[in-house]
Amino acid sequence: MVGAFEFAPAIAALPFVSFLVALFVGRFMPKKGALAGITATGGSLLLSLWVYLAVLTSGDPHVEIVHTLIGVTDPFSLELGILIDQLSALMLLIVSLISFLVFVFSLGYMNDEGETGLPRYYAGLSLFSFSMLAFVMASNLFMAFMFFELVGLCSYLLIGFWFRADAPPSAAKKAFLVTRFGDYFFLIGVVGVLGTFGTAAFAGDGSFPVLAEQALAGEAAGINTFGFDPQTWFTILGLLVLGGVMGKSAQFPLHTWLPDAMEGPTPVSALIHAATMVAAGVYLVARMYGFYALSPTALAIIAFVGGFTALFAATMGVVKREIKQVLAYSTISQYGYMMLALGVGGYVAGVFHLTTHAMFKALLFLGAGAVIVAMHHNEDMWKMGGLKERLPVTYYTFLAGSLALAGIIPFAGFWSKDEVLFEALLRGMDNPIFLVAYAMGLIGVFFTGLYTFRMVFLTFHGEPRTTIAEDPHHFGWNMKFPMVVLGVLATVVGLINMTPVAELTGAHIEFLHIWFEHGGETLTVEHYGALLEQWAGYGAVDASTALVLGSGAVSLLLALAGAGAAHVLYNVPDPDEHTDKLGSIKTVLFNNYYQDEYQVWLAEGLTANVARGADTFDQGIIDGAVNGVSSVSLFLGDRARRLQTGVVTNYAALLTLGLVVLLVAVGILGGWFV
Amino acid sequence: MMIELLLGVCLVGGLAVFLLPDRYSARLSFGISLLPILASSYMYATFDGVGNALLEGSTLAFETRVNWLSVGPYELFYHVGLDGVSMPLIVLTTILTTLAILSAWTPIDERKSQFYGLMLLMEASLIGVFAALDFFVWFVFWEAVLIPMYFLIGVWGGPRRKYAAIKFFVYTNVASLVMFVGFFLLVFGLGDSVQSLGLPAIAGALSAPGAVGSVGGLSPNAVKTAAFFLMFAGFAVKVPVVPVHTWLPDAHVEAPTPVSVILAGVLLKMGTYALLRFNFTLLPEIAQQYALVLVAFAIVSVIYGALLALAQQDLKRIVAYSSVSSMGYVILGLVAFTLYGLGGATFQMISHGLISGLLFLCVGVVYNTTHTRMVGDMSGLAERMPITAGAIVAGSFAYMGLPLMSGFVAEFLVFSGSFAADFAYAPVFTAVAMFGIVIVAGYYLFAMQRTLFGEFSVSTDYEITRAAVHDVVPLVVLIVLIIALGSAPEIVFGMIEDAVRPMTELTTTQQADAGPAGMLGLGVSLLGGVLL
Amino acid sequence: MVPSQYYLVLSAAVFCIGLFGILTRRNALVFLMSVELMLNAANINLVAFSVQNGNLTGQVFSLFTIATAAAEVAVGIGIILVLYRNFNDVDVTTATTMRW
Amino acid sequence: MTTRPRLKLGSHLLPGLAAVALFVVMAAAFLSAQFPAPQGFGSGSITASIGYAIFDLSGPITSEYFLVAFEIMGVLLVAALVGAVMLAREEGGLGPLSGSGSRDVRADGAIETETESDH
Repeated sequence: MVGAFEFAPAIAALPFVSFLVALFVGRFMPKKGALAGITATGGSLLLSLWVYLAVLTSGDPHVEIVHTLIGVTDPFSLELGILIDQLSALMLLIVSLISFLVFVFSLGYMNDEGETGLPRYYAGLSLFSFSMLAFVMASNLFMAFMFFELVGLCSYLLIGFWFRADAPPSAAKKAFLVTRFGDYFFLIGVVGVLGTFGTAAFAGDGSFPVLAEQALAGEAAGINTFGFDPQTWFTILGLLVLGGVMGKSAQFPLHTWLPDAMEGPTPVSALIHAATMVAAGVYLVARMYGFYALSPTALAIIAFVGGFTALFAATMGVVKREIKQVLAYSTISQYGYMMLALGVGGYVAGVFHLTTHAMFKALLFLGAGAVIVAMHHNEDMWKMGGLKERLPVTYYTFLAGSLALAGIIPFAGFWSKDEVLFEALLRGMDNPIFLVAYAMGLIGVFFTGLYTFRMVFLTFHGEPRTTIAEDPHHFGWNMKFPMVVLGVLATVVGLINMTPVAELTGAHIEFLHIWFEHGGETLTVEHYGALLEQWAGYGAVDASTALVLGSGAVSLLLALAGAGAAHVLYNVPDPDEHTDKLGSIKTVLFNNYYQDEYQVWLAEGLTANVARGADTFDQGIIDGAVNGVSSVSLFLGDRARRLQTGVVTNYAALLTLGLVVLLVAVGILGGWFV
Repeated sequence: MMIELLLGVCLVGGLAVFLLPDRYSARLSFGISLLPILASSYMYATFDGVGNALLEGSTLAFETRVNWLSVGPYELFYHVGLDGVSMPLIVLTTILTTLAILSAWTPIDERKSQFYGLMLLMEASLIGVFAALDFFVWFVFWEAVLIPMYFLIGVWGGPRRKYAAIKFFVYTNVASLVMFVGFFLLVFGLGDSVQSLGLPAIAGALSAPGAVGSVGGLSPNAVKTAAFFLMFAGFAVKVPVVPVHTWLPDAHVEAPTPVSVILAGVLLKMGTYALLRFNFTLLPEIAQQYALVLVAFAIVSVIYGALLALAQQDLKRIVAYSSVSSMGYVILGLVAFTLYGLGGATFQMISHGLISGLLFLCVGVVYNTTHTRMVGDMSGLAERMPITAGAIVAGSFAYMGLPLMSGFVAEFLVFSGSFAADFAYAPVFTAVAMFGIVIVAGYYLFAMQRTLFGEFSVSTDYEITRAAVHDVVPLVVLIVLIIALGSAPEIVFGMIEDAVRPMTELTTTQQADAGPAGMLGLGVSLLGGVLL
Repeated sequence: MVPSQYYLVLSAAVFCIGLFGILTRRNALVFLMSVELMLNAANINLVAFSVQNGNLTGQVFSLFTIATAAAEVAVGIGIILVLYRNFNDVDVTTATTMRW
Repeated sequence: MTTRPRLKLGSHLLPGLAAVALFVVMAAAFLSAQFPAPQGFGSGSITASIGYAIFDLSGPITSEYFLVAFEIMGVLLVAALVGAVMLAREEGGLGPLSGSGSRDVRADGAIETETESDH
């Protein structure tokens, strides 16, 4: 199946073409560029499927250099290439599927609502898909960084799509700036990796994870660790790259941009949260997992930050009023779980959760978008209620997504979250840090159940609380179709990796595990396991069946408890704002633990003041010195010109005096007067 | 003969435009300025130079060397020729001049023929600076640039044009003097071993060990150090390096848009080009010895310049100060003395020329329509001026180093180069300098948010119309070039690499091993210092 | 023969007398006369060194100097006339229009 | 106070001291200098030789020739004569020499310098 790989670059190229088409001729097209985007992403989806099948049959990774940016070989060259292996093939499928559905949904959300500037919207969306697909296919860290940044640009353009209002441009700026701050560390990391290894390739014998491993084993020569112990240096590099990951994947403390990013159109939010920008961070960790596996410190930090973020964001999600805000915090929280999984060595669990999350979160956002359209762009859940009867398709698909998000068996989220927590528990049995991370993740499950069903009940159950909710706006197939597709997927996608069932029955139905056991030698999950065991001290832990089941049962119970609490509190005809009873805690939660405040202070208060101080210094002291030199010379010149009286006699006298002085001086020096 | 042709077309064309009446000058000068583009593109396509112009083993493209006259013991040659560093700069000059002339059609409405004549004259001088290889010829062109620039700022500038023009002229002229003294200190130090002021000859003489003797009681090493720093000080003004940068914002703000484009796009590159040619090619060992001092200048320029840009309200001042910041990267790359450092610095010269040119043109278009440049005086321009707003967004992101645009490649190369440089704590210093990219993002994002987005309003009473075609064409051309260079940097980097690689062999590699603990401590304290 | 020093001292004396006139007087005509004295001091030097070195050029030159002095006086008087016409005076201190 | 003629050694004589000082210095220098004995011209009429030299003829004493200088001198004298006449002519029409014109120039210059010293 060589054919599939030959077309692999087209997976990314098709959306790029549609970007150009939408940008330049979109305004002359019937759907303002939507059709080009749908065609392109549909094509990408088909090609991704083909490539996926090709990987399935051949099993070997496909590496190819597509374009050389800098062809110098010494010290290193900069290339754009593609790497198709199990991980990227899976991710391509997810990204192109979600992109395609988002394009279709946009027909309803944007075109039917009569928005202006649609060519710009579709161009941005196409560029977004292009950047993410290229990022997923990236064969080296340098290329990954490039498209990571482009993803950031697209998010800026799309979050700020409604630029005439004040909030969206501000949110777009914040998103770009905060992720840029993370990318600063990522860039140092990329430069450092290239400087250290002379290559940034992800796969192959000369790739940097392999070289790093050899360096640790003392086998590789010519690796410049800048005077550090290799292990320390690799940890530093890993953490630097992690800076970018934390920015894009909205991990604490760089998560603040994400809730604000809800100012963008809802389909964009779906794309950002499910498949593109936020996913990029976690995907990057998975992509260079062979490198992180070498550094226990970096892994511990990843796990701890992930666990903390999972809990931290979940608590904030409980008190939000807007439906999209709740989903935003749930995204932060869910990516925390993925980080937790990757940090504790659960590579498959992390990717599994990434996959399931992509489905149900895209679904939830599209559902929320449908609700928002129905509510005439009112997002406040307290203004909704009772939409269940009026929007049945939306309700049932949204419910499927919510069950998946909350982690209720047998929906997708249960399987993946259970596996994440199980891996964390396994690791936590040797190391208290991971145990704390696990505990935080576990408590997060309760809050997830609570906020998810609070959202469902407030939106769909009870009595309509406003007149708009009594008679919502209706929408067409183009919004229902993507929701139905994703609803089905969110229900069943968890079946690809039912580890507890496999454990119980002994049947080999852990398809995702099997999938990742194939492929390039240094990219398989076994290889990662070996690395973890050798370098990070993650020994194999004997997991009894009871533990597997117990872990699953605990998380399911907690999720049900959360959902139950929501049921008791909010599934009534006329719910109260129970969170008001929390008093000052609610204020803290509602204000996101004042994270925004200090970051805005850092960005605006502090930096702007420093900048103003620098400006005053520059104008006053540095330029003042320059102008001082100028005024001193002007002053001296002004004084000196007064010698020039215009009276010839004075000139002559000065001349004479000058001559006398000169003669005396020369005479004394030359010994004339002896 | 191609270089003479270029110079001749610009000079004769400039003179003709100068003398002809105003009503022909705009179109005529545009037409004339297309000829150098054609010529330089042809030269670019047929470029056959090898190696660095000043160093042994190089073959120059389009070389002319004629004995001109002798002064004292020195033979002066008319010697011009191109290598991989100067060729792209000449192409940049020709392209930017044409675009600047095109962008002058709207704002310049008096003394047109003089304006366009001076623009062409300046183009000739700039080409001469980049092509000359004999100090004397080079110096004549170097100084000749100031004259048209002085008049262009002083006659067609804004309200404080006299102040700005005089400041510019005096500042850069004093700097030339300092540099001149430094250069001749070096030449006198060489004594009898050079008989000409040709730069290759001097470089050849300097490469011999112990070539420099003592001058006026200074030891040979002191002569070299003094010469290096005098020249550095002289060129630093042109670059400009903090703390001798203050002429730049004033000159930029007062200069008319087309002149700002040339000023930022090409004139600043004279400084870095001269640093590369003189300081870093002639005296590499001094550059290495004092690398930390130079890096400190670079970092201060990057961070301090960016902070200053953050505090500005005038769009032109923002771009002007961010030029200070960007040129700091060039210094950083030069000091690194690695292939990517030097090559990246040269690439950054080209890239910054295009990007800052683009942004100045954008600000000019905004100013032509709204008659204000203050951030607080306008908002929501994207609604009425979509193409210009798009160009501003593109330019700003290019400045922030967005991938697939030339700024990213340039900055990435500079960072990779200096990260692996030989001087102590190179990674830490690089990381600190890289923080500039965050601040750059900050001020451009703030400026864009306030001017382009939000509700449309402009505090002046002019009617806002779409920009004319001849205002938009230069923007599009520059964006295309920026993206082309960003996605296929090989089209110039191959040439640059060939010319700077010999320079990396000038240095004696001495890996200054810094203790990891010290490195971390320094990094944390530096970053902390920068952040606070 | 008379030693050259004496000629030089004579010439210095004549020159300084002329200079003294220029420095202390304000009448433009007196100026002109003083300038003549100074020129002639130079002539004395030329002739003295001509004899000292046995070279005729100095003497020829002094002739030329005298001729030039004549030209200078002609122009000088013209200038004084203009001066008088413009300022109604031949006092050099009144004509200060050309200062800075 | 008796009335008697007073020597007007006012301050206007003060600059004259410079001339006196110059004389003192020069005299001191000349008198301390040593010259060899003057060579003189030996035989032959000096005056005649000068006449020959001026017209590029060889006279009793050899010398350089000065015909060109002589001719130029003639031109100079004519020019000076014409110039003197021009200057001395009543209402010569030479605008720039009129008083008011020069004052304008001065006034402009003063304004120019004022603005420059503003910064």
